[in-house]
Amino acid sequence: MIQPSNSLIVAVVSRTMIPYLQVFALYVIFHGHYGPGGGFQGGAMVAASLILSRMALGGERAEVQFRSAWGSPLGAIGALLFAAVGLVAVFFGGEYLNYAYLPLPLDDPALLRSYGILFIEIGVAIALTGTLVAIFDDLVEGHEDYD
Amino acid sequence: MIEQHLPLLVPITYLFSALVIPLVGLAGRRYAYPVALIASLLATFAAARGLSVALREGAMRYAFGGWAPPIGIEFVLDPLSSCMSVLLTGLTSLVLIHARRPVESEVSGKEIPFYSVTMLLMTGLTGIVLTGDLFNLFVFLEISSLAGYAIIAVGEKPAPVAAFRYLILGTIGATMYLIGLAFLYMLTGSLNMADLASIIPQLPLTPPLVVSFAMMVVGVGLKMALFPMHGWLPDAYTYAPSTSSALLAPLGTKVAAYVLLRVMFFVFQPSFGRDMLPVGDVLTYLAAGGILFGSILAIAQKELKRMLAFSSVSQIAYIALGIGFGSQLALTGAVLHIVNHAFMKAALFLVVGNMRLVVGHSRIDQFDDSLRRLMPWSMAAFTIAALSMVGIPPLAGFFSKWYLVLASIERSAWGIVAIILLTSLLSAVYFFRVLERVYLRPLQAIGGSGFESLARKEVTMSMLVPTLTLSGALFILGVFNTTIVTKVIHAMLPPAL
Amino acid sequence: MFIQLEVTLFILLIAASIVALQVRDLLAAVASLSVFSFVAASLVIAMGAVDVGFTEAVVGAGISAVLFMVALYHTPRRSED
Amino acid sequence: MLPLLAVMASLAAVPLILLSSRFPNLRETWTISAAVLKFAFVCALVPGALANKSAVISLIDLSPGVSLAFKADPLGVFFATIASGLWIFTSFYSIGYVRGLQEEKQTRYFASFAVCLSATIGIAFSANLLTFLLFYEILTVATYPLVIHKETPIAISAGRKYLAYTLTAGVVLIAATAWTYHVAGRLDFRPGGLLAGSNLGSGEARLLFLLFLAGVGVKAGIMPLHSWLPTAMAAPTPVSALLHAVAVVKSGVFGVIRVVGFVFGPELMHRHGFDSVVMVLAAATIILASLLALTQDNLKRRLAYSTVGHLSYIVLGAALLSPSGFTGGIYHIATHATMKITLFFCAGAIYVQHHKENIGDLNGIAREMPWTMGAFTVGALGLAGIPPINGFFSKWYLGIGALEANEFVALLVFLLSGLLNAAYFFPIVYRAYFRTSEHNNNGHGEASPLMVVPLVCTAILSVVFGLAPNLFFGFFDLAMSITQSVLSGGRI
Amino acid sequence: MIEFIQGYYAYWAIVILMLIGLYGMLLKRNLVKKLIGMTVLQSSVILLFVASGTKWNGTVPILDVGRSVDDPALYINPLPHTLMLTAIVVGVATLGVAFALLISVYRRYQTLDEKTLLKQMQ
Repeated sequence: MIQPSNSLIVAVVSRTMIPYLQVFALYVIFHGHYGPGGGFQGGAMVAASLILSRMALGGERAEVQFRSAWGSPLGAIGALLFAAVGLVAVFFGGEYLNYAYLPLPLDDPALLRSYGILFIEIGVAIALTGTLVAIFDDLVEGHEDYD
Repeated sequence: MIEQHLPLLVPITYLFSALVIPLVGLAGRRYAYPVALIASLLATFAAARGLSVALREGAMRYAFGGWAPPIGIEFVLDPLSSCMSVLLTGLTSLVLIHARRPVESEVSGKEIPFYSVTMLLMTGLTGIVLTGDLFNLFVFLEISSLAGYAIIAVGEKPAPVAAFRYLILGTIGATMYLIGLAFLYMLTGSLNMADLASIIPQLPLTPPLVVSFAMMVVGVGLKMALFPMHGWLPDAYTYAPSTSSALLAPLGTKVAAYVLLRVMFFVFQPSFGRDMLPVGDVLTYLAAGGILFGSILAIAQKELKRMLAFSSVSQIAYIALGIGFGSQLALTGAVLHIVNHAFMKAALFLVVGNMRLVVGHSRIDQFDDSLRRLMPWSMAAFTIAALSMVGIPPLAGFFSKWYLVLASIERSAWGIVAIILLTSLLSAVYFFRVLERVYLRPLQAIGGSGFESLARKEVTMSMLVPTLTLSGALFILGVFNTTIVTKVIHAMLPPAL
Repeated sequence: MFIQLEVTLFILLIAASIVALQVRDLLAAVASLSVFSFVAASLVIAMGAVDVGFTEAVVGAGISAVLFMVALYHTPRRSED
Repeated sequence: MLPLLAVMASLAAVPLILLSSRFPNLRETWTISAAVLKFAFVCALVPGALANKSAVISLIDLSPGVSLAFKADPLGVFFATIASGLWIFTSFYSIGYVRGLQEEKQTRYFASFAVCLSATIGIAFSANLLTFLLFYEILTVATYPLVIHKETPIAISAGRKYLAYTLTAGVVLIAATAWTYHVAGRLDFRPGGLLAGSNLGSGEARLLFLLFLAGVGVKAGIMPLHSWLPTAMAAPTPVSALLHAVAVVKSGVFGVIRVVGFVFGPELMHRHGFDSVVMVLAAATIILASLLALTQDNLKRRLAYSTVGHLSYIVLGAALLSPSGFTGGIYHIATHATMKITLFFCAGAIYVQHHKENIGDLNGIAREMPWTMGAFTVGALGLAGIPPINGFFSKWYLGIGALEANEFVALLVFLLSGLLNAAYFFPIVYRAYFRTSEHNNNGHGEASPLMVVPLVCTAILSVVFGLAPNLFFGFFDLAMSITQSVLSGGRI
Repeated sequence: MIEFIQGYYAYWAIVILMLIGLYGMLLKRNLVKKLIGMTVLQSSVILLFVASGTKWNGTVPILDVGRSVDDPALYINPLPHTLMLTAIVVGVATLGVAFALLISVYRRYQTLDEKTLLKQMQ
């Protein structure tokens, strides 16, 4: 487990930054289907904020927000969400990932596609956050049981 | 309703199981294996259905998300891809039936990620085979490669180093392919294989087109360990866990060979690599070198898995040889050899897995006739597969060589004929060296226990049945090769040869 | 876009990559690689691919750099070549 | 259907043999019944072959246009009858031999034996080159366990040598077959040559013929490709007897006849002068092998070199391409088989009972083993070409054939080698009957009846076929009709 | 000649970057340096794709109510961009796997020098 940083500046700056980072990341995720950004970038930013909190605040306090053990299951769940949304379209008569067939109470196929993508983006974001944090934790742990 | 989604079913089954395994793994480590096995069996079933449909009704297309092909991504289930997917899924099922005990003993504690990544590997491999889009193919290629690095790395002590070197070379290969793709996209504005096949013949032979073709061939050649770009293969296959090598050796490089076939004959027109550029000839020379090199080095190896790895280098070169010639006979031989060699190598690597479980090593110089006493059935399977590799009829290995020899004679390439036949003899040398030790070298008695006191310690049925099935299948593949060739392989060859 | 800007960026890019590969202190190399990623991201944006630039910035200068740092955390910082 | 049944009979016995490995009597029952059954199937084909009606059965395709096909043509029936008939004797003899020596791994022994016989019959009945090649390779592999049966270092190195020679020959034959397919577009054997009428250049034809000759010549023991044969005498004696006097080497000469008569055909042979090439090789082999046989002290090795020489009789006869020569060559397959198997049986019986392998130790052995040595004498006389025994008969025809073809050198070779045969066999007979052993023979006497009866039977057969060549199976008529079809097929 | 270089300067720079990347991957002995080379190579491919799709008077492919949506000449082709997003994902995944391997190599051999590693593997 990572020890908290000794530097006051690092601690204060990162503690201030992390919430803003995460809010902005959420904006990037939800804005993604009609502007630059999206699940991947947003997820990466969420992961970056979590990793920053691990590095600056130390493992113990970072675990409060995001447990190490959640990493890989979340990665799987996010990807599963992505794949499942695609499959739902199949069950409602469309091709795989054809969001126009999603069972949402909307009439316009274009809108349907738009909101369908939102689900996908959320899935991607969750998957990316989980996976990246898991990779980070894994790499860090890899050190510690060796030293 | 299912019929319509057939092209999708195989990769998606693997993908879902890859994602579900970590989740059910939370409930207990023991649930990972059944999920993987069931998924693989389902995928096999879907692939078999797909093959029958594709042979009956011709190519079947599936556009993702409802976007029409030149823009959207499509999956194509034509005879070639469906046959490959049957091969991939079928062999995976057999290897997975075999896998439970070896995985428990060799990668204990990491079963959940191992099975999950294996499923991801299969997602990638089946995706490569089924996709009709060159960029999508790149993505699947990388998915399968990444999964491959991971399941190699959990092996013996040097495994991570081998995997790392594989990663570096594999990434270079993939990047080469991507660069080639960039040029092709610049010239044509399309990435869809069928679309490209109609555009490329109208293009003038400009340097970018040549560069793109060459880059793609080189990149794929790296992935398929085509001599002299095979450097990563021996270490990777040697140090990987048995199950990983049993999956990667028969399937990984074969899929790369499939990509080569696709790119050279279905995306570019067959005459492109033959008449306009000497790529076919170069491929033939490289293959001839690889056939010899692999066999000669295989003779020098002291470790059975390493020997098999070098033999793979040589066998892959056979496939490249067929692709390089590019005639109907040669391609028949190449495709048949993809199938045959997959079965042979899978059988051989499974036997190595059995050996490692029972006697704990696979060093050739320590083999003695206690092996035939301890594990007679595994050794019988090994013998059959080895004879098939040597090319004894009616085993499968003979017939793919037969077509390749016919193709070389057709081209009056006598040197190649000589090399193919010489390599048969070389492979006889390295396989009989092993067989002789296993069957004839007296037990190096420890404590004077002697041969007769050895109790049979054959592996369990779950490991034995796949091993024997694979080696038994070599008879069937051999005897019924004409049926396979005329019914399946002829249907899958490019129409404009 | 201004051609001068692009040329400058390309020169910077090449310089950063060479520095990243040639410096023996790996931490400095990773820092240089971050610079490389940022410059590449700006170039990509300059060529009109906003999405790609954004992603490249997040991934190249963010995630990759973090991964490199973590890897260097306890592996030796000096490289022999 | 019959040809297939004949091939399958012994193959079907293999799993039964393997399953009943714990019960030797049951296991041997399977062997014997398979042998008898197989012989019955083959015999049932004889009338058809005599009437020149070939039973044909075509199974699945091995390669597009080339099927796994069996055809019981006269030549095939001829060879199959001999091989399967002698298998019965060998089976009984083997049982006596391996039990007499308390050999280990008897199950493997009998199983491999059965596979070998299947392959041999398969070779005999194969209707095309690819089927032939298939069984030829199976025979190679199935013989290997028999050669290394003793698992001594000598046996193992003999096995290596055997494999090195025969596998090389196999791949050469693959090349030749593939090339033939490329040239002719088909592979089925036909009297007069399947290549007849193809536009093969002279240089290409030469290379192709050389490939074929090397491919089949190894098993046929044509010098300089013979050297595996004496080495392979490390195998148990019944193996040497059946495989190295009947099945394996005869498959080789059978292959030579197929190549000469059914692939190339007389016309091509003449046109490109292949016949003289083969004749020179065969003649040299006959003389050299006989001379080498003189220098051997080990009885089995002497027999082996004698085999090498006699195989070349057949090859030479086929290469003469004259009516009597071809007939004599084919008939020599049968006569040499009965005589040589007798001799090998005798050598084995002596080894089992007295553990003597060298000729120098055989002084006075006839007093101990009168039946065995009697049979040995019959075989030796026959091989030297003394009249009432069948060896004379085939040699007579070979000689006439040489005259018909105006090859006086060949006639000379036959005569000279007859003398040499006498020179290397009669000292054995002389020692056995007229010298006394310096050690007092300790009264081991004859070997078990399981061994003596078969060897006496084969000796009697040798005499019977010498007196009445057409008895039972019409061997001579078969040989004649084969010759006729080949030679006339060439002219059409 | 000058014009040729000027017209294609982006491609020349990209080719140089590719060569630098390849040099790093193949000739550097330190495994971290190899990965740095890999990053450079991947970035250069991304630049190649993006550069191939760009045009001088086009604008970023984002829906803008003020401009006509129907005229594709106004927009830069977004397809290469989406492809490159995927390629970046693939690249970062490769990097992740590579670091996992790197750590495990170091844990087993205490060195990251390729030459030493190969020697120790024997």
